[in-house]
Amino acid sequence: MRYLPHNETDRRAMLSAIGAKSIDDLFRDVPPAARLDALLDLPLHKSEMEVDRLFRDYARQNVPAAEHAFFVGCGAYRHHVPATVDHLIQRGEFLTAYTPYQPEIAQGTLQYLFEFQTQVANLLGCDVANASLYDGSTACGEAILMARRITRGRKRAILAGGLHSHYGDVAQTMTRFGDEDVVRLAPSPDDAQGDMDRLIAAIDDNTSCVVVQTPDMFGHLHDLGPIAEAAHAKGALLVAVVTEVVSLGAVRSPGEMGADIVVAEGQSIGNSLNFGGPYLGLFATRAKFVRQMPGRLVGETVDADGQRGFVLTLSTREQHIRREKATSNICTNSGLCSLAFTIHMTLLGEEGLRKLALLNHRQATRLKAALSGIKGVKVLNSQFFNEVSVRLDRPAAPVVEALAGRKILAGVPASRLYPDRDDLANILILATTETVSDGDIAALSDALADIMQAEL
Amino acid sequence: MRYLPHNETDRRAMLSAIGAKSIDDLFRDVPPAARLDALLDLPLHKSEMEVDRLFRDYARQNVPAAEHAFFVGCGAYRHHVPATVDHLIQRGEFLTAYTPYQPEIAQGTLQYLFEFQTQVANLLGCDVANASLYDGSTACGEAILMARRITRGRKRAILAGGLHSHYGDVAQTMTRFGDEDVVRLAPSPDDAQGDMDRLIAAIDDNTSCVVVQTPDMFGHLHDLGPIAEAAHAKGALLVAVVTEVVSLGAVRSPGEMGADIVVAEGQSIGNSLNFGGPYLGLFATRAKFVRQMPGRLVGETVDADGQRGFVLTLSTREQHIRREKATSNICTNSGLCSLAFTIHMTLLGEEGLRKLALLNHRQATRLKAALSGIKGVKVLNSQFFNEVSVRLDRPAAPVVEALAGRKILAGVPASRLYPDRDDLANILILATTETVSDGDIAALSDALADIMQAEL
Amino acid sequence: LVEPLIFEIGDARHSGVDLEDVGDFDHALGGLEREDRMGLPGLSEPETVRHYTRLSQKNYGIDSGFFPLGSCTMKHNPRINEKVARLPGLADIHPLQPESTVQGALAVMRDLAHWLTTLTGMPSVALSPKAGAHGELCGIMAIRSALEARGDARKVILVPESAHGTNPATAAFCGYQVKAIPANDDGRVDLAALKAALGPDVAGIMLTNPNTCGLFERDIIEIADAVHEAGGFFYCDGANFNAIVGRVRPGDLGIDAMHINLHKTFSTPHGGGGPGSGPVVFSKALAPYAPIPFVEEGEEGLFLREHKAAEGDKSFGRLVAFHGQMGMYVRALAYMMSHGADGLRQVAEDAVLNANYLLHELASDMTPSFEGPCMHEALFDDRFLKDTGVSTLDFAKAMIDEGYHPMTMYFPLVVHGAMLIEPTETESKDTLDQFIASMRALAKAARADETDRFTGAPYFAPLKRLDETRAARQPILKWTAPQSQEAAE
Amino acid sequence: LVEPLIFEIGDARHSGVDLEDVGDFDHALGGLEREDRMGLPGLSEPETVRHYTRLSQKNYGIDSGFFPLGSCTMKHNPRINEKVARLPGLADIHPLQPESTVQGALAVMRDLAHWLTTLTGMPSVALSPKAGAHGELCGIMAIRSALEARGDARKVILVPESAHGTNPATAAFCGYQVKAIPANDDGRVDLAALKAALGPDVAGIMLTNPNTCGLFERDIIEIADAVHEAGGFFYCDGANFNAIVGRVRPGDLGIDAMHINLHKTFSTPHGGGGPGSGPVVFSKALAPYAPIPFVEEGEEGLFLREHKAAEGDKSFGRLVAFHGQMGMYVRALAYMMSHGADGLRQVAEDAVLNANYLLHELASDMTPSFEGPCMHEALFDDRFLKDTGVSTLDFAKAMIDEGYHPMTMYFPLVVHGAMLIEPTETESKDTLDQFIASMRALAKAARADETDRFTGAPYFAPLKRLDETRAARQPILKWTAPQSQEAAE
Repeated sequence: MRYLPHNETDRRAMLSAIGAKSIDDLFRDVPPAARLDALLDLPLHKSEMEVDRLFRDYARQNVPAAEHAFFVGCGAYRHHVPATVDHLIQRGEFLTAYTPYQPEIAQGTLQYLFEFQTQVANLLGCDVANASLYDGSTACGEAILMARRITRGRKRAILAGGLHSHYGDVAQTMTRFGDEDVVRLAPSPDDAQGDMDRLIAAIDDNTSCVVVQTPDMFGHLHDLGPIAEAAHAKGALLVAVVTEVVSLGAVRSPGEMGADIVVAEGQSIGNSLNFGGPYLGLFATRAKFVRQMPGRLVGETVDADGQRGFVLTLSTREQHIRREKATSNICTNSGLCSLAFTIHMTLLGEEGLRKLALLNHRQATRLKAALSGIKGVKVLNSQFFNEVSVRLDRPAAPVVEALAGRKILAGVPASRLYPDRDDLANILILATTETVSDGDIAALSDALADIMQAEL
Repeated sequence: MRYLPHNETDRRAMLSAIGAKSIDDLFRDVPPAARLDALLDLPLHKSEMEVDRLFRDYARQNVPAAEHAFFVGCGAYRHHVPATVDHLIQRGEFLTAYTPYQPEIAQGTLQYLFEFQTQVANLLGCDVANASLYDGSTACGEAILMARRITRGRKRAILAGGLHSHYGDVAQTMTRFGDEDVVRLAPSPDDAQGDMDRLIAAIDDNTSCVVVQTPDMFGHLHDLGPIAEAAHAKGALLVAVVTEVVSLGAVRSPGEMGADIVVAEGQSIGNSLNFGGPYLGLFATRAKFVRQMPGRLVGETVDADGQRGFVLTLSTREQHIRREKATSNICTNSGLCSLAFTIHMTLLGEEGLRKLALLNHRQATRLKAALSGIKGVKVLNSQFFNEVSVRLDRPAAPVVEALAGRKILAGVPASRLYPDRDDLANILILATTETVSDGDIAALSDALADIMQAEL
Repeated sequence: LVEPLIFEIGDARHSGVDLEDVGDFDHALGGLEREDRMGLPGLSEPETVRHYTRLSQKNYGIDSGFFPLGSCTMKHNPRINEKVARLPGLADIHPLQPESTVQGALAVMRDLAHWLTTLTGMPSVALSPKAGAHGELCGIMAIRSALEARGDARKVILVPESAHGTNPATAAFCGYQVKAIPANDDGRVDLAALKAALGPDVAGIMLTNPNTCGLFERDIIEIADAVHEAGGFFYCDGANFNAIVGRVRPGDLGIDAMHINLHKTFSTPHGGGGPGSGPVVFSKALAPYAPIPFVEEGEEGLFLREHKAAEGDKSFGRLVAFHGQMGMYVRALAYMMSHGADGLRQVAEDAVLNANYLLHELASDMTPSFEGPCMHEALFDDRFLKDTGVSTLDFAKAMIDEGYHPMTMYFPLVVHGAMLIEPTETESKDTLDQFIASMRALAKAARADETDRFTGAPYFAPLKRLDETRAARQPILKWTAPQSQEAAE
Repeated sequence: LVEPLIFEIGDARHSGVDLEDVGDFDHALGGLEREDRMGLPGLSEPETVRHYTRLSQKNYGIDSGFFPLGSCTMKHNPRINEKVARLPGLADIHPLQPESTVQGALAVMRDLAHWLTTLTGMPSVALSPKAGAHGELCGIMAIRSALEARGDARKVILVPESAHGTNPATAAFCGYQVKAIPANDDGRVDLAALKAALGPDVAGIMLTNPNTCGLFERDIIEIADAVHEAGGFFYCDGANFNAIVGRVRPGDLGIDAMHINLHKTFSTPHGGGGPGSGPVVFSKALAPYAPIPFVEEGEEGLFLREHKAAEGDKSFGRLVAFHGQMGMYVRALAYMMSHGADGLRQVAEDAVLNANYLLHELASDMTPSFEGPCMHEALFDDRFLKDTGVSTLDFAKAMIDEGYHPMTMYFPLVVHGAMLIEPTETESKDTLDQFIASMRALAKAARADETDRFTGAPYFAPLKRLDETRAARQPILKWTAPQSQEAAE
């Protein structure tokens, strides 16, 4: 066993030192009825070579994004991550470290988290950010619960129709056993402004927060200013959700537009698609709300010699200190994913991020132009970042399958997310990033035009 | 430019500090006729994403070994290298270090080289080993030159017929402009013992050394004892060559059998195939010859506080001290490849290496058995390690091409190495390692039988 | 050497990436263009590599040395797992690609589920929870859902005093009152007190087993029976599954739900605080309430059940966007396959052997809190430091100077000045022997009044003790430019 | 912390690999089974990772900090190059696979050759030399072959005093006598002395340009003309090509052969001493004598010319088994493509700018050996340390305590107590400014008689100065078991 340093000689010597006859002696507290004598019915140990082979077999049964023209987004985005990022996060001192509870020998982790918090706060346009949560969807749920704590007595969170459907589902689950009431407005991809109007109309005196995603699940960009105003006028908070953080290189930040809590999925920067996880929850808010935040926070301080250093702080919010009175039960965060984010963001810098965002946006405008001329295809977005929705003259799911056969992964049919809503069956959501070439766009539009020519 | 930290502001500030008007000022010593004003006719800089894509395109035009049943050896062998090895050698402190001329901050490199030298000396059965040379073929050439220095006045090196043809070619090149005379015996894959007999018969009083490879290029294992005895009786040295070091886990070491200098290609342990390079030259000899060795040596010493440490030593043999009187002109060695070797060897340990070697040997015996029954195929080896040669009833090269079409890379036709020797045209050399499964062997023998049934 | 912050060495005009020129085009951002200065400095690639390399050098990981952090299971992280997790066919796939294009990924999830259910002897597993605490949430939600389904509005969850903080926090998150159960003198749940606490208002119990004192709950089957008899459910915190994997199946102990920290038992890297992954296994009674999604086998291959069926579906819903921590599934499954049924059993045995070896060898110089045998970790308290002027904290910081990461301190809360030492199965006897010698020497030094060695420790670390009070009182949570500099810009 | 040797912590009975059981089978080893104890200790995987991680922590690399090692061009090593070099399609291919299965690999070689010949303005390149010194061998062999082909048995190679040691060693290796050419007061070849040395017995000259004093040989075209006129060839040591890439083509200077260190100019990692790669570009006169193999374009795609044609082939033969350093070709080509024609020119400009900036800023506190401008490196001598009791070596070791790798010392030999500083283009102005401040402070300290700070340096390194004399006098070149232990076994 390559990971187990003992051989039988070692084991015998240790048992003998302990004074145990056999290893079974040490398991004597286990009730006899629960002791397994035989091996479980699972394969025996394998060499590294065999394990490698087995996983290459799994991998071969998937179609990696790089092999196709690739337009799948909808909450997870394929960007080019510099090789430097993955190299650095694999350094053993980062990879195999624990949560930095011993700051004297964890300044590496603590300092990058402090850099991360600053980057996130600045990017989202907020005063403070935490050291990450699991992902965007759970961060959104935590934001709703936090808004509930801040607006004591108010019990209703209103979710805009353009919020990613998984985020809405998660919010419902996370509030299910509390006294929070979650109202989900219906999605209306053909009427982005109507979505906002209905949201504003729904705010009442019992509203703790409204939750708005921008760009939303269908790619529409929203001006959060009017919503913030409306919410604040009624004493409610605005929770803004961003699932594509690269957009913030080009688009005004939610904080600047008046959001009180901003949550985001940070996967786009530094992290791979990974079939959905691990991802990176970003969470930022106003300074005055900091003691109501969930999750870990790193703060600056000094050591015994007066040297600057960093520590985990304000942990009286957290479960390991406050137990049932904690702001959240969260313990583990997304440490390594936040390191990847921080390194990639450091490589980009402000100028690089702006340019990257514009490249993404440019490709989306080209995609829109390419799709607009196709019969039976109507692009729904007038303002967008790197993702657009189209309404087809037929159900989208079979079209996506047909395009997959032509080496094009054409995006997400809305029916994948809302299987029960017939009004969305013809909607297809397509994303473009800097990894999508003009050739990819041409391939898609040609193939789609071809398919759409067929009779319904 | 992602690798260049300056922007134009920085450059202007620095030029101004220097007192130069423009960068051209700093190039004023270049004769005007040789100054390039325009860019050369080459592509402009590319993003990392584009570079990544271009190299994936190159890679796609090759057939990696993992995708085929793979029997190609003949001086380079495909083994499974644990992922740990490649992880560790990529640590920046190893990867981006220079030659350890400053021992106070290079103990990492120096200590692993000391471990490497010990492993190599023990593996090859010698007193001392150096800190690596470029590869097996140049190590062989250096050994011949060293034997010449030791046996002053003797001018003839005799190379056995089973020596890898590239090694023979390199030996001829390296001695071409000295007064050394290299005699290459003809290859005789059908008559391994005859090769040795002719070698022994050729030794005379002017012979500085005989060079024998085991297992030889055709897979034959040789007992070096009688050759050592014959060489020593005439005052000549025995240079042993090993191109598959894994064999030494199962086969008696050349040192033990009486070789005076042992050189080997170390690629098999820790290093990938890499289309032929970088590889790793191993070089070991008797203690009394150490001052005639080429290449770097690490020795143990103490520091100013009396702590054990390691330094480059005996450098009066080397070019940077002795200039034209050095034992070799070599400077760079294969540092990182030797680290990979050392780590892999440490993971294996003696027990692991023995087992690995036997697995290799077992698969070769199975290959021999599988091939032996095929009409028109004659296996030539009676004693071998992990490689055998067969004589077909037709030229081997087209058979290899035909098998490649069936996803089988069946080995090396001897004509690839000896295009002018018609007597070798039908010889095919096949290797098996632990990466060759029984299924691969069956696939090969079935396909070969199928092809051999066709009329000539 | 002090490493500055990126904000102090970079600026907005530098970048470490090259991108194609964007050129002019008509924006479609609806006038929402970002115009503020973001305060995101860039560094060239060489500067970035050096900055984060140097930061890493201020960290201690498993790769750096022995990391005996009780309750955290800091074991070796194999690199083959990192390698296979990065295969493009596993890392470069999107969670919403057509299922026909991700059959291999779904097979990984199916096979991981098979290993986990077989190892635990439980019929079902929900893979999606993102970490241990998230798994607890998943388990307690399933319990509450099951109770609600039978119209049973119980209000209380019992939690032993020795529990992880996540346990009461989770129960409270799900709307339960938390009632603490005391420990007995053996360091285990006081069975009588437990039974007395049970009643029609008790939804269930959250118990860690082996518990946080490193002991196996001898009465666990009786506990399970009592809870079930009272109409409640038994949630087990599986953080310590490493101690029993392959030797005890939680399913045989009467457990209804248990999360498994893939980063503890199955060696996915801790990464300085995550990402984790916390699948939850369920008994037959709770399985119908488990969250979506699930991988199922259909006629055209594997597919994902991503939505609740319209009618009669008892699942409590979705815990997270997409399908959970695929990257961690791959690593954990690679680890399981590497060990196999035989190796995983050996894991538990060696982990327990190592802990008992430490417990035995250190018993004369330190004060074990309970009688052995322990399971995978050894608990000591601060009685051996009595009257020395050295606290548990001081003792732990002095370990840093010996080249070790400190053990877990002041947890569990049930003993005074707790020191919880978990060696894991991946440490060699040599390492343990050196550690034993160091700890004995430290204990002797404490008793010999070498107080400075402790109260000033660590001496050989990048920083000395940090002022945590100051950090909390005047929180500085992000970098801001010094005034003078800002004014100048 | 002292890290023991693997021989002290491992033993033959431990292993860090798992292999399939071999079982019984009939050996065919002809009775040559190995029976001795090999003395190869094994470690488990976790122990191995920790051992080599800790060893690495005793090393200093470019990633650790500034590495101003003159003549060595220690620049940033991009990780994308490491990544693409490990693509299975490039790393997991065999040099003797059928050419039809390695068209992409041959294309890499073809494209690398195109970049190298275009950048140097030379018609041909031999890729196979394994390192710079090997490239020198290749070049001088081609020269000797060309001379022999015309029946001209010249015996002498001229080499300037300032040359790398490999130059005279190479010439001697090829059977030439070496004749040294002195430098003039400008730090360049003394043209008059050179012309005087030329004659019918001179096979050629080996000249480094920019030279090892960091200066461009102003008279280089005149030198080339004189050598050619005397019937000799001009070999250029291309170690310093980094200074002129994209701004000067060696082909325009009259050079006949030049090696290019891919690990210097094109950033393949130094790796603690290799592997390198040293392709050699040739003029039209020498091209026919270049070694095999070559990549050529045929009707069925690319192929390798691996053997000399039967008749009339002037190639001097094969320098190495297989086709050279493919792994390095990939990295170097990735580096070239990343920079492009524009970026590579910028490389030279920034390298020269950085060196001149250092030369200028340090001129007042240290003593530059020659008038500027310099090219890519700045040469100082020890005049500024006169009467301080501090030697060049002491000064260099004190730099370690400041967090820097020392500069190159005592080379080139043409100035006293040389200190050769090469910043490379990948260092930022910030880094240079900090370095300048450190060097000034050190120079001041030396003049202020703070001698201890130097003669005892380094104070903050894993070890203090090592006894090199002892190492050479009683060489211990491998580990042997202590007597007592061996007897006990």
